[in-house]
Amino acid sequence: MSKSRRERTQTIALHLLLLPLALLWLFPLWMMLVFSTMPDYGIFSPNIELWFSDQFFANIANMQADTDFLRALGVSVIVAVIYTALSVFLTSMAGWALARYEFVGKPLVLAIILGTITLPYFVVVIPQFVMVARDFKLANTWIALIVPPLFNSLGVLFMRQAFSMMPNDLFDAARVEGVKEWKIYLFVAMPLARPTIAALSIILFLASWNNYLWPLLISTDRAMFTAPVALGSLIGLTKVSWGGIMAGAVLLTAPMLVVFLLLQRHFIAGIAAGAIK
Amino acid sequence: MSKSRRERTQTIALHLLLLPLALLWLFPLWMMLVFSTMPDYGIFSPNIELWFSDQFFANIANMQADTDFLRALGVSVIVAVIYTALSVFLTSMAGWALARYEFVGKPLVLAIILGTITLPYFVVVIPQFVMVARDFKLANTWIALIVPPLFNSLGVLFMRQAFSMMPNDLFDAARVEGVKEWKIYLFVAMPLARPTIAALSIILFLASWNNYLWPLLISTDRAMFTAPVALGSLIGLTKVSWGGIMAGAVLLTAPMLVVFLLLQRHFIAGIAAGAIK
Amino acid sequence: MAEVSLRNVTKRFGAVPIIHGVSLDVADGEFVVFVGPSGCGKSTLLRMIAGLEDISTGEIGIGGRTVNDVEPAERGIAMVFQTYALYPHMTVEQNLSFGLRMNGNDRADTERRVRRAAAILQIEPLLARRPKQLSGGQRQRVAIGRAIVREPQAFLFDEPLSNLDAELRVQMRVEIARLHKELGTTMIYVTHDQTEAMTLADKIVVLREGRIEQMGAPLELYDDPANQFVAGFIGSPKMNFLAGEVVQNGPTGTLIELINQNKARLPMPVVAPGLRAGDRVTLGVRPEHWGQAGAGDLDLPLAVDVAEHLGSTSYLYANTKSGEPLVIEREESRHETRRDALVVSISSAKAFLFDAAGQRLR
Amino acid sequence: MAEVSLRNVTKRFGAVPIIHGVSLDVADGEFVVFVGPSGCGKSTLLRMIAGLEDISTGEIGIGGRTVNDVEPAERGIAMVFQTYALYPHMTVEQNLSFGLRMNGNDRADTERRVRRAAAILQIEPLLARRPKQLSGGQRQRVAIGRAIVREPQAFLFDEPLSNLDAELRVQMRVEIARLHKELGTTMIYVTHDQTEAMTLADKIVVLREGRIEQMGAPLELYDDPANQFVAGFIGSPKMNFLAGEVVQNGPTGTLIELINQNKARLPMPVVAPGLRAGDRVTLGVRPEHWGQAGAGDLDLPLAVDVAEHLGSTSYLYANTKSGEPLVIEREESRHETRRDALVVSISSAKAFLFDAAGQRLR
Repeated sequence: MSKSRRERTQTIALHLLLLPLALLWLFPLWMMLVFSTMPDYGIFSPNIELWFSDQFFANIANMQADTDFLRALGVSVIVAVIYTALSVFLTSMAGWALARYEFVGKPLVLAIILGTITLPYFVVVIPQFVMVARDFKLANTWIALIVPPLFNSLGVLFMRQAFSMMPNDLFDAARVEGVKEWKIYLFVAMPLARPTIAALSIILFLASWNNYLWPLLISTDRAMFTAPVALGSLIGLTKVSWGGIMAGAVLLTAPMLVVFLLLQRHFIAGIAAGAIK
Repeated sequence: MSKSRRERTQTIALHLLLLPLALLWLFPLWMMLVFSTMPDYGIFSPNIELWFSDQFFANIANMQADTDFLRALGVSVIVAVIYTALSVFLTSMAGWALARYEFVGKPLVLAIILGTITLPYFVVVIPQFVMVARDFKLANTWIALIVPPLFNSLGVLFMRQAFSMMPNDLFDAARVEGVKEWKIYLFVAMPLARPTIAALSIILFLASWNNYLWPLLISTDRAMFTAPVALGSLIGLTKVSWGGIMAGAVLLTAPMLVVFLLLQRHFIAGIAAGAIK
Repeated sequence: MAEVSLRNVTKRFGAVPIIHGVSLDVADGEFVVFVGPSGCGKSTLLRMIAGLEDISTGEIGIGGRTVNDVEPAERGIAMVFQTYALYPHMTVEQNLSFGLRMNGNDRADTERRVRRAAAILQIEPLLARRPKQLSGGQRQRVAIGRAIVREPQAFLFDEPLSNLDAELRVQMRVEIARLHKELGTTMIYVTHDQTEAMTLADKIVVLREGRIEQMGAPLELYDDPANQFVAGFIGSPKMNFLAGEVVQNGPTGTLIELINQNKARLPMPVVAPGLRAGDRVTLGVRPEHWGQAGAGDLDLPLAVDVAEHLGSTSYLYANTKSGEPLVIEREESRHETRRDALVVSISSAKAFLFDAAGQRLR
Repeated sequence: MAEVSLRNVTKRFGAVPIIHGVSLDVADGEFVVFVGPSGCGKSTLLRMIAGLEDISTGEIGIGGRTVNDVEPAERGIAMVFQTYALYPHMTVEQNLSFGLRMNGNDRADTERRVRRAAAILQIEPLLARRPKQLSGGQRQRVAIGRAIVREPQAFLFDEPLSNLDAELRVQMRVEIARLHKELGTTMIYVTHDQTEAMTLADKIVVLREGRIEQMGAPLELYDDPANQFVAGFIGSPKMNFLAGEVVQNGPTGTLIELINQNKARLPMPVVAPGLRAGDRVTLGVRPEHWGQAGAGDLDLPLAVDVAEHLGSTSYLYANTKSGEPLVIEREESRHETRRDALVVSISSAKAFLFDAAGQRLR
């Protein structure tokens, strides 16, 4: 058929254009996997090694010895779970308030929330550190790890969008039936926002899981290291164990990747559902 | 009216709940502004200073003397502009291909693109650095600053979503009229995606503007420092100029913030338009 | 069950008045339809009765009690929304029982009411399904069921059929009529579709721009419209209007001359002391009231433009010699085609006359 | 201008056949309407003619040339989409000229064609507007204009009126009829609305599940349907069907007995040698063909359930004694109300008979 012939030509042309870019961009990931199986010096070998070696488990073992990586993974899980649950709760409440009610100063509140999106994190983190560590004396606590990053502007905007795209008739119908406002939020709005909440939870969990700068600053006690911080601490040692770091990175990333790929349908649906309708 | 009375009660309750959180979260921003006007030691003063001092311009002058901050701002602008233009072009092409064509391996391509969202940047950055700096010998070049971060998974997904939500009839109508495929992309699809492109451009520009880790690694030559790297370099000096850093951070952030708040309508519309419809 | 009364009800959005002092009474058990073009305020009025919109001035009473400050849930009404407004994440059964459960209603009573509503609407087989598994007509039925479950004193319907296709609309219309006869509850129904108004209402309220143009039984409005707006709005195809001029006005009738129709004159049995020779008037003739040539009081030569033969009925779209388009309805007439010449007659007994302001002259 | 021909055209999605060998001819200048319920394949068929869908087997010809492998743009057709498919970011003028500009058409010629289309459709005042500033009817007109600009050999319309409200639909329907008379171009029009088919078509093609059920002029299908499906699909309100049984079959006629109607018997002037006593048949009576009591060949006592009085016409929804629902159309009849008893008659000359498989018995 002429139609499919034409489309095939187009597709081939696009592939030829995009393939080199995709390679340029996937290559580092491949190298990460390769490095994680090499002895420490491998990364600096004068030849570029493109295939796996056999030191993966050795690297893991070294790393566990150098830094209590399993414990750090545990801390990461606890922080990420609590952070995600609390943050979804708070951002959805704020989003509900911004979507449903008119109040004095609402445009200002919206502007501030939006404005903070532009701030680079490394600019905010220093005064935040000063406040939490010095003024509140909360360094090396769970609260310090979890609470300061809680308020997520994009999350609030996301939830607001999801709520304001829900047909108002639904809420009017509930009002006519005498359902209280907080029950409307809890039993009508929240269940309907489920796809958005799912996508937001994934994003928030990943953000917490991958967060490096804040836990690095606030946790100086080895017992409160998260996994990325534990990995990073290896760089500070006299002999930097690159193989161990790469192996740890694989360990850190692999479960997320698997879970995420399993959930990808929900994630795409949620992004779509969240941002409109 | 009973209606507004009831809603007012609800609103007040919500405010009481959310206000402390908002304060906790806005406080660091306030402190950043305060610190930027203080002499260097101010940040470590035993009293918590809550109001502005008068050293802002002195801090700026010191910083310009320590590091060529204006030049670094120039580098940042050039990198961000070129990066944004190229990235919008590439992500929109990839998004178009993924939205419009069926080809072998499409689910795999989608899965890889999605999967990379889960990767923490600090995990990718090391092999990327090794590849660019050692294998390609591109350290301290414009290409190294701009090209490696080009491919943006979320951007591709965003553009794909925007394109696939456009009614197919539009493209069919153009086909019946004999319009070539690349003209359909350029003259029908792209203009319709304008809100999404606007939002994506803002996000990409900010990402480039605020990027710290990659330029820090790849630019060791002072002449190729971006503004965040120039600011960061102050920390390495024997005497850390916190006032200067904070003043520089304000300088870095303020124009973005103003522009962003002016464009916020487009941004919200674009996020909505991009993610669905 | 209850009567509903509105006394000088007005509504402003900011400074813009939307409803200009509406007063009307809905008797206990009556089926009243608010009808009008979009933007006439009919939905706003309904939402004011429901308590979903504040009223600016005036008084709304339900069952003899003033409800201006009463929460929607306490007004004893139930509402059916245009979009159905079913909770998508609940089954039909949960949709029906949601309001009762949330208000701590007795479980057995809730169960009983849900069963009853499902039986009335014959949706028992659907109880376990979710809204998206239902067709448009089934969704509409569930939405009505949710209203029945409340056992309200009055039902409010906000354009409940406008999201359904033509065929289903006819079917659901008949079902709603049946339901009203069965339950005997007061119903207030909003629509922009004059056919729904004609077929469902005990009393039609025609609204335009926040004002009542006319109230009355359907055939009353059809046979005896108070003004040109109502005459044109009620009836399908629309009434035809021809511009005319008063030639002579006497105590027993008025002689008018049609403008641009070759000085065609028609005596109308209208006594309007205010009219003077030369005053502009409008003559109205319903599509089905054009007679055969010579059968009426005035013959009008036409040229057929488009002829639609639907089987039992034909619609002829024709132009007068001066180009005005007219619609003619004919039963069992299948011969006219385009460009055919056609002569129709106007019978003054079946024609309507309106003054320059659009008021009916009787 | 051109004739369009389909020869044994089939279409499969994977292994699922959607179109089962359709053959038909559209004469030069003819207005053909594809009509059928949703899912009958009518839109797919149109898109196959347009070249937007591949055909699995068979041959499509336009203007005498086989176009199976020809790009849509080269087929000499123009298409009007259900969603209008106007480019939202262009003005009306840019929408009209887009295709010509993109193909490097001469600028003066493009200008001329756009002016001509705008003049035909009376949309000159809208040329500078964007689609979202237009009403539904205006958008539809621009979409048609974009097709006219191509000066095609055939127009393809895909449910062009289904996004318009009832009143506008009637208006645009008349305009499309007028346009066809004016341009004289071949038109193929897809709709699910039998009224549109009846009023617009020179020839109706009734489709069901990818097969042609019947083809013919509108009143031909109305007066002489080939089977029960076409009989039920064409005509509004729908034809009434009553279950019956053959009592006696002779060389001059057939005597049938209605089931559950108190052994009511009706002689039908149908000669069907294959029928035997005891065979199931279905009797069809159009709503307007019920006679007054005693006027026909068989009287049927009914109870009125809902009566709709629309002014010139009334629809009575009634039940037989055994509960079957029937619709009766009456002119100028305003007296029947709910629960009234009513006796109607069936005249065997105006009734239809179908066998157990739904095929017409003549």
